[in-house]
Amino acid sequence: MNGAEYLLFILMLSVFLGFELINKVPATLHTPLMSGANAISGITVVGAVALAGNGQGDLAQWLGAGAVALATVNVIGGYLVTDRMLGFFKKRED
Amino acid sequence: MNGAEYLLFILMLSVFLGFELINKVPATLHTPLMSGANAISGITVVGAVALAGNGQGDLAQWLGAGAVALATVNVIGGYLVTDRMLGFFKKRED
Amino acid sequence: MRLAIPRETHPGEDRASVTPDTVKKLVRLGADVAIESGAGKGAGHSDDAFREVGATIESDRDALLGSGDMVLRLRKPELDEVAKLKPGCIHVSYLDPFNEHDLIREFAAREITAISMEMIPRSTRSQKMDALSSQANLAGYIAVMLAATRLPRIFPMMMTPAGTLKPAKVFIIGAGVAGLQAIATAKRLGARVTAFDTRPVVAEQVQSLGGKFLEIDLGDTGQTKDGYAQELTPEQVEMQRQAQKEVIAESDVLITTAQVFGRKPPLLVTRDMVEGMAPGSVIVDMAAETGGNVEGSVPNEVVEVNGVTIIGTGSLANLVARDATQMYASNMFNLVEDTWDTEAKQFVLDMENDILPGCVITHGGAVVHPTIKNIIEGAG
Amino acid sequence: MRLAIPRETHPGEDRASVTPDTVKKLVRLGADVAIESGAGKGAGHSDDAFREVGATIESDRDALLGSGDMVLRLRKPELDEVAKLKPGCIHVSYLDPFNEHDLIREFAAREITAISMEMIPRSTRSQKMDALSSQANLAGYIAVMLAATRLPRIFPMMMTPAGTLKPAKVFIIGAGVAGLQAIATAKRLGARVTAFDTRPVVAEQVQSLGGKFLEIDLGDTGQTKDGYAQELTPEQVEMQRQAQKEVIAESDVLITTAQVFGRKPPLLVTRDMVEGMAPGSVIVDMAAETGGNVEGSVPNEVVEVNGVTIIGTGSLANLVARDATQMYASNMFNLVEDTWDTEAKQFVLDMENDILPGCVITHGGAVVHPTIKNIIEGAG
Amino acid sequence: MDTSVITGLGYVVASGLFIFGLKMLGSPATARRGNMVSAAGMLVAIVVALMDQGIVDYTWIIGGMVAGGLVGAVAARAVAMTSMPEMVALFNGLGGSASLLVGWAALTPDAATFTLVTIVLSILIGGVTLTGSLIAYGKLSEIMGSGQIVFRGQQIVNSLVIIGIFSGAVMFTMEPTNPNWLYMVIGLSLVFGVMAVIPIGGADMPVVISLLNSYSGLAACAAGFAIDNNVLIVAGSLVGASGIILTQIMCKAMNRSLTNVLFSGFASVSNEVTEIEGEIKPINAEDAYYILEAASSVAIIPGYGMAVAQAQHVVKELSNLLEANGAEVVFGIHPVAGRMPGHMNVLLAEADVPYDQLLEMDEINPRMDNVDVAIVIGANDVVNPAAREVESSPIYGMPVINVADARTVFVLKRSMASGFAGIENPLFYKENTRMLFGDAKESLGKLVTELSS
Amino acid sequence: MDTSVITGLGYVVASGLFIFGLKMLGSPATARRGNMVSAAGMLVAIVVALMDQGIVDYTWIIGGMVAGGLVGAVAARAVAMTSMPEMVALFNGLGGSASLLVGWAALTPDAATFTLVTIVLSILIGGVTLTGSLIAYGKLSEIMGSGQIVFRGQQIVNSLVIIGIFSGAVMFTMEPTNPNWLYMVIGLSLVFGVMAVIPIGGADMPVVISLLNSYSGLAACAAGFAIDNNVLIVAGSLVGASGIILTQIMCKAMNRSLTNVLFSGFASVSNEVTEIEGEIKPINAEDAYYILEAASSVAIIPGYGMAVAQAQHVVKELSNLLEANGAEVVFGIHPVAGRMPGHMNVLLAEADVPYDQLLEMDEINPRMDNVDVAIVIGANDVVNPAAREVESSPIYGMPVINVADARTVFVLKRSMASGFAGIENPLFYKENTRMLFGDAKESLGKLVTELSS
Ligand SMILES: NC(=O)c1ccc[n+]([C@@H]2O[C@H](COP(=O)([O-])OP(=O)(O)OC[C@H]3O[C@@H](n4cnc5c(N)ncnc54)[C@H](OP(=O)(O)O)[C@@H]3O)[C@@H](O)[C@H]2O)c1
Ligand SMILES: NC(=O)c1ccc[n+]([C@@H]2O[C@H](COP(=O)([O-])OP(=O)(O)OC[C@H]3O[C@@H](n4cnc5c(N)ncnc54)[C@H](OP(=O)(O)O)[C@@H]3O)[C@@H](O)[C@H]2O)c1
Ligand SMILES: NC(=O)c1ccc[n+]([C@@H]2O[C@H](COP(=O)([O-])OP(=O)(O)OC[C@H]3O[C@@H](n4cnc5c(N)ncnc54)[C@H](O)[C@@H]3O)[C@@H](O)[C@H]2O)c1
Ligand SMILES: NC(=O)c1ccc[n+]([C@@H]2O[C@H](COP(=O)([O-])OP(=O)(O)OC[C@H]3O[C@@H](n4cnc5c(N)ncnc54)[C@H](O)[C@@H]3O)[C@@H](O)[C@H]2O)c1
Repeated sequence: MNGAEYLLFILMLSVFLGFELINKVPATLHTPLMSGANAISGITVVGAVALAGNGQGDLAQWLGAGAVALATVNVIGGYLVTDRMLGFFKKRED
Repeated sequence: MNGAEYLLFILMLSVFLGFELINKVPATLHTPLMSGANAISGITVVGAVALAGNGQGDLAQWLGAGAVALATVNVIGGYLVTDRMLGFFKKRED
Repeated sequence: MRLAIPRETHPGEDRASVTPDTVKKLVRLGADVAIESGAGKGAGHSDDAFREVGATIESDRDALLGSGDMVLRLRKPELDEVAKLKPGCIHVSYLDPFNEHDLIREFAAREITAISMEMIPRSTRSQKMDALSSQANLAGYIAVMLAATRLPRIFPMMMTPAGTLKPAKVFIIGAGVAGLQAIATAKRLGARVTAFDTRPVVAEQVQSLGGKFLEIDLGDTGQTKDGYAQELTPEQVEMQRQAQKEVIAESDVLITTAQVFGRKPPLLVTRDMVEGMAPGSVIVDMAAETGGNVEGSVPNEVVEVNGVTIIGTGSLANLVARDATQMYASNMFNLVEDTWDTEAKQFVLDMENDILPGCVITHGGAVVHPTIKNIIEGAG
Repeated sequence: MRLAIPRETHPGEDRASVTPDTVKKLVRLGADVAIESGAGKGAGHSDDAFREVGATIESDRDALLGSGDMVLRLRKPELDEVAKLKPGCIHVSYLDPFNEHDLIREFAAREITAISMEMIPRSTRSQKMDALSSQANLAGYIAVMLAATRLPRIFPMMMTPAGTLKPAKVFIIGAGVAGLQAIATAKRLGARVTAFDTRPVVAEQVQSLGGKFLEIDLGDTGQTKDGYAQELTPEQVEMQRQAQKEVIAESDVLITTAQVFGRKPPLLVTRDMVEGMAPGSVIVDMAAETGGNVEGSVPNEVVEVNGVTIIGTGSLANLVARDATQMYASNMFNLVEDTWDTEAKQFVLDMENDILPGCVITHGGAVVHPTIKNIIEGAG
Repeated sequence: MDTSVITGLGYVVASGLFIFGLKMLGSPATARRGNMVSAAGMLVAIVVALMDQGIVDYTWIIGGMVAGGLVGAVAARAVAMTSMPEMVALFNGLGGSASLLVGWAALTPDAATFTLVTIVLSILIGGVTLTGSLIAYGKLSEIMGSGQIVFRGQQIVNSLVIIGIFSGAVMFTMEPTNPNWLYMVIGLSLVFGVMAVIPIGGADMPVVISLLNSYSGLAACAAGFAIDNNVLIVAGSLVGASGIILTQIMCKAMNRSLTNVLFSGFASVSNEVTEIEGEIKPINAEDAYYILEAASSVAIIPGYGMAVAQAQHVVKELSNLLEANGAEVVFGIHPVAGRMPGHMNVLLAEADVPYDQLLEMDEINPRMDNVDVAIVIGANDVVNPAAREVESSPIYGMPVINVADARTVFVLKRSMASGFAGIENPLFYKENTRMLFGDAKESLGKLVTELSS
Repeated sequence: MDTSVITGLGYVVASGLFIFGLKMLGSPATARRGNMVSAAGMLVAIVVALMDQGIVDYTWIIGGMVAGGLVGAVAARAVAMTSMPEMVALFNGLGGSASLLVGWAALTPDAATFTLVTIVLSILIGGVTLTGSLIAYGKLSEIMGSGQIVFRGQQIVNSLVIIGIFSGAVMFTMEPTNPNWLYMVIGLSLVFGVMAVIPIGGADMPVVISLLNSYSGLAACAAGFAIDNNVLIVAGSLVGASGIILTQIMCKAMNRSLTNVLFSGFASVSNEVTEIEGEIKPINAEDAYYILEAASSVAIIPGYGMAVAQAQHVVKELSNLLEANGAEVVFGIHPVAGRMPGHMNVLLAEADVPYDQLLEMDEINPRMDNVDVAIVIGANDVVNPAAREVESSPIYGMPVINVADARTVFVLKRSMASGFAGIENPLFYKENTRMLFGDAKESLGKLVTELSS
């Protein structure tokens, strides 16, 4: 069994799990949930880091560095915006 | 990243998924569910098959053959018993 | 257009055909409303209250009757009062046209347009003017109150330190408007309610109020297009009696409301069935005035037969005169307003309309309602 | 032991102190039960029904009274009847011991043990013998029925094609046993119900039935250990009157049940408050017999003041005599059975018991109940 | 233990935190903490990634992070509450572009075919996400018009773009050394992102953003395959899967299908689909729940069918739950509803519906415009718009409760059968009407179950 | 495509089918189909496994399968409905033994440490599962006594066994070529399985079987690690996880904690824990739900508190849901419940509880023995056993509703406050009483939510 198949397994399990997790979320949480999930999709930063740090000064490193910057915007911005939304939400509840 | 870590990933995802799936099952289904899950645990047969068929006549093959037989009892018996239980269940419902 | 509202003169009648509220709305339509002094008294409305909303109060009854282009009242007029009406005017009230042939002829002779409130069609659109319904509804409620007051038991179940009181059993025959309201009211009070009606659609309606429907197979029954019951054959009536006998014997309260439109109500509860009930039981015969569903019931009187109290009701809605007046007055207003011409400030007798042709009995000197015409001509 | 049950002789009284059911149980306990002929008639029980369950029917009243070791009845006896009782016997009935001093003295003089049903303590255990509660409960129900029948309006809200009828407003003063049942019954019928009581614990009880409690701050009120209300000071009564005035004026129905145990009930509704109500409104004064909560109420009569109907009630439970009898008879049976000795087939007058000391008024030739003794001696 | 084991474990932990975080985000009580848990997962993942032995030079990494972090933080703080959705769109686009870049960077001359396929996918999806999100941002922030942009021949252009992408991708996997194929795929992906989003109206943008969000997850996932990184796959596919489901849910809440959202723009220009007016649209309890759940004003119109079903108690329960969910609930009582005067009153009083909540027809009709959902429970004649619209109708002129003025109408009945008056009801065919077929008590029971779980 | 890709995909598909199957098993409507889906997954997995290129000789495989299949089929068909639980135990034991054998067979002289650890785990867990299941089977089928078997020094023996297993395992991983360590682990695992189960009583066996079932999943999972097979890991860990959760749920339904189930046998012999009589045991709505859910006979005893909370409607709802769940529900009405005669009647009639469901005290008391759960809703004095037990009590001699005779009693009230009579209620301290504190309407609302989801 090779790596790709492991990854397929992981994909399948994640999809199932994603489905089970999101299945019943109240409407009020749709937007924050979307925003929170969006922040997670900035995970690309993890992949980009390795490329940006390869130290070879090649195209890959440049691309990687760009990717790090863009993905970081997504991560930081995403989590903060989500948190702000949920903060408002909290206040409305009270 | 090596194979073991993939497997760990798979383990973690499966555990989460198992949890989400079973979380709220009505009491009437506890026994059939247990029995059905038990049948799945006969999956060992899949591993045993490769060992039993290695054709080397060594200990591993003997052990494998035993495992095939035992696991098959578990699989076949497990699914059939579960089905019977659920059959009764169905009838009671009507 | 002048609307004249005379006082109801029938003894004991407390209802009226207007309330200050509806008069106000009539005045707003542009009508000139004249009311006989004291007309609202029984229902709790003083002359002043009417004056305040713009009506003129008239103490001379004859002058009032003679001046109205349209007369709104509740009870049918005395025969001699018809002559006092302004010729060509429109007269709205209960008329009992199936039986009051002389009165109808008199209306025709005087060229008065007589509208009979009994004949308002039973369509969804005309419900707002349907006084039979609005009054029957209140009657159904009050019938249960009368029974509850007379019964030496209480309606609801009670589990108390001094033992458990079983819920009273109430049986209702005829689940039209009054019957349904009686079912609802008795249920509310906690009684066990069973009902029967010949119209098959009613079973569901009874259950929709939490009552039990007594299934009796009478063969072909049915209803008219207006939702009234068809008359049963004598055999069917007998079948019905037998089937109800047992239920009646077990009941604490029996309320009968069975009517067949335009005919005498069926006699459904015979003397031996009354005697089969336990002493102390109560019967309310809501059909008593027109002939009675129960043998031995006397309209407007309470009689006792073998320990069983039989209340023969007259006009039950009169017992809740204030609410009954409010509803009847709304019915009147809705009728007037439906074809009112606001520009001309006039009621328009639109015989193309879906309601008026059904309830206008006489017009332009003739009996125009086909059924009534047949009956009166048949009766000679 | 012979239990004698005389017929109730009070005019109009339909209740009795036994039913065939309870007699059967008494016989099973080993009692010898003798019943005066016709005793059960008003409640619908024939002599035969009693005979069937093992009682002897006695037509000679004096013989019956003279032979009973224990006499069970409902109303207090006439003074001259006490002399006819077997000396040393036990007599159980309502006695009104706070007022009937002569009667009590007579009992003592004849060495009769008199048990007063009014004085059964209000403990959880004694509820099964508590006739005040069982009868008040039925009275509360029937009071609402009387009001509903008299009111020229209906109780429930109805949204109909002829307009919306608003729910009737019912105000209940005094939410003891009768008041609570009245609240429940009026609520069931769909009225808007408000209630007031001086005992603060009652607010929750009113709400537990879906009623609204009128909050009035009267300062220190409270209740006795038996759950009865304390008497208010004249200032407090005045405060209460003022605070209720407005609610009363807006109500369609007012039911008053305020009692203070052993005293005259407070006068809570004055003439001007009655006049403040709309004509057609109905008042039921359930305290009328002992003095009345409402100015102008007459016991057992219906009077009209300024268009307001005031029903001064006597013994309301009598209107549902059958159920009232069932409950009173259970109370009697439970009392007898509580200290009955099955071996000796005898009622044991156990004065160590938690109930009897509270309700035995005279015994062994003396007034033994401390409160009553004080009052009678005080009164000279 | 060598670092690779730590890395592996770290990624496992990070993924676990993401999963927990998402789960917690699903419930109002825990949502905010859920976001933090998820952020903690991200922190773990990044720290672990930084420990990677392959990294020899941190300059660019730190530079990129500081720059990106600053921009992100400032933007997130500065944005007004009302502009948050477009900000999310923008962030999402950047995430997509990062995946595009990573996929690109992962390209090595000796890559296996599988890797090449995943590289193409990450570039393609990342590209579409980037431009699609930018357009969505533009529409929402009103930098560009929010209308549907459609032009004749659009579909032909789109087809050409798709064919181009597909052939470019195939060629690239066969000839990975020729950069032109790569550029072609990148370029066309960017174009396709634009083309896909411009025909969609501004009101539907939240759904589009949610979908693009799902894509950016898939892009990360593809990038994960390309650089053989588990945590990207797990996190990416979680986001992908949850995004798709969220998109579905949002569509349902808007009462649209996803296809309808994505392609309605085309439909209107191609004129191929003619609006079939007067179609019956059944709905099931679950979908009805999503709409109800989002409603802040609900009117309940009971009729004879409620009485037949004896559904008064469960109606009351529904109203309680809706109120607990923050909605305002009123009952509209038509004077002739039921089969006797006051029929509804008796039943609703039995179920303890307070009198104040009952509105007469004349009171409720003027308010109907502001009602999110009108639930018609076993009523028919009394809500029949034919009384207003069809002059020939026997009930023409009778005032009825104008439920069709509400945003959405649910009609609960068992069949298409007519009511007492025996006439057809055009209400059932209106654009905003949904039929919830079945016995009213059962249907309501299902709604109650959905709402209370 | 080479077979390895097919194998991989096949396993992914099989795992997907397992997941679907388990999900469907969770709902009565789909359970039976779910079992078939899961069986289909197994078929796919086995077919794929048989295509493995490493297989050169099918003789033993086919022999083993035919033999095992026959035995399994015959046993499954022949077993009586009532004996199914022990049959499941038996099957489970065989599955565990298979994992033991596979782990053993996977042992190669050149195995890495990680592999060795997983081999030891699969042998250990498999062995415990085998003998544990056999004991459970023996107890349930009454081949051996079903009582708790405990002896002095048991804990010392257990400790020795555990230490033995642990040292054996460590030694084995260091010296894999010395078979004695392996034998030691195998032998001690088998012993440990026996030791772990014998002190548990027959009534608790279902929980034990569920736990062992979870173990057999973990054994399969460990075997999967040992032979590097994904489908074993996925399926095994699914079973492991779901088994653990199922075990928890079953414990709750039995009103026990897992530790209590597993170690209560020891406790009773060591005498260390003394039963504290008369302790208040609060319960929350969720746990109460699990008990209610399993009840087939429920008695509801309302009191004044139900009226105060105006909980009559939600009580009715609860009763409907319980009935829908197959339970028989009655109401026991004490004559003095509430604050006026017939107080409960008015309210329950309002909520439409049918008269036939209301039982008087004298009718319900004789039945109370057969009631699974008695729910006391805001009643106090009328269920006070002091009336029977405490001669000095002011209510001594008053008949009360004997709820304590029911298997479990829930008391719903807000606090420990006394009722009208102002006296303490020993009911609240009984062994089988659980206090569900809070406003009755709210508590019931939570139960209803749990039951309807
Ligand atoms: N209020 C009065 O005094 C009175 C008296 C007599 C007549 N009417 C007339 O009755 C009508 C009242 O109008 P309405 O809108 O209340 O009722 P309606 O027009 O009669 O319609 C009732 C609807 O309820 C549905 N239904 C019946 N049972 C159901 C169940 N178990 N679950 C779900 N749906 C059910 C039926 O459709 P399905 O069969 O498809 O389910 C039917 O279309 C008016 O025409 C009025 O004139 C009123
Ligand atoms: N039936 C009659 O005619 C009548 C008349 C007068 C007196 N009584 C007396 O009243 C008593 C009736 O017995 P019972 O068992 O019905 O009532 P009880 O003994 O008075 O007990 C009621 C219990 O309900 C609880 N409670 C109050 N509000 C609650 C809420 N919102 N939610 C949950 N629990 C609530 C209270 O405990 P928490 O405060 O801890 O919640 C209280 O302990 C008897 O003693 C009887 O003699 C009866
Ligand atoms: N369309 C409308 O809006 C509207 C308005 C009012 C009434 N209606 C319909 O008209 C029907 C009849 O109304 P009504 O109350 O004025 O009727 P009614 O007063 O003429 O009769 C009362 C009831 O007695 C029943 N009855 C007759 N013979 C009987 C027998 N032998 N045994 C038992 N029952 C017998 C009738 O079926 C009817 O239900 C209503 O139920 C309703 O469906 C319709
Ligand atoms: N323990 C038991 O089992 C038991 C049995 C029956 C009654 N009780 C208790 O006894 C209480 C009183 O019973 P009752 O109905 O026989 O009382 P009651 O007939 O003596 O008085 C009726 C009501 O009038 C109220 N009242 C007195 N003065 C008032 C005023 N000025 N304004 C308004 N209300 C006033 C009293 O508080 C009482 O509630 C009951 O509510 C109950 O709590 C207990």
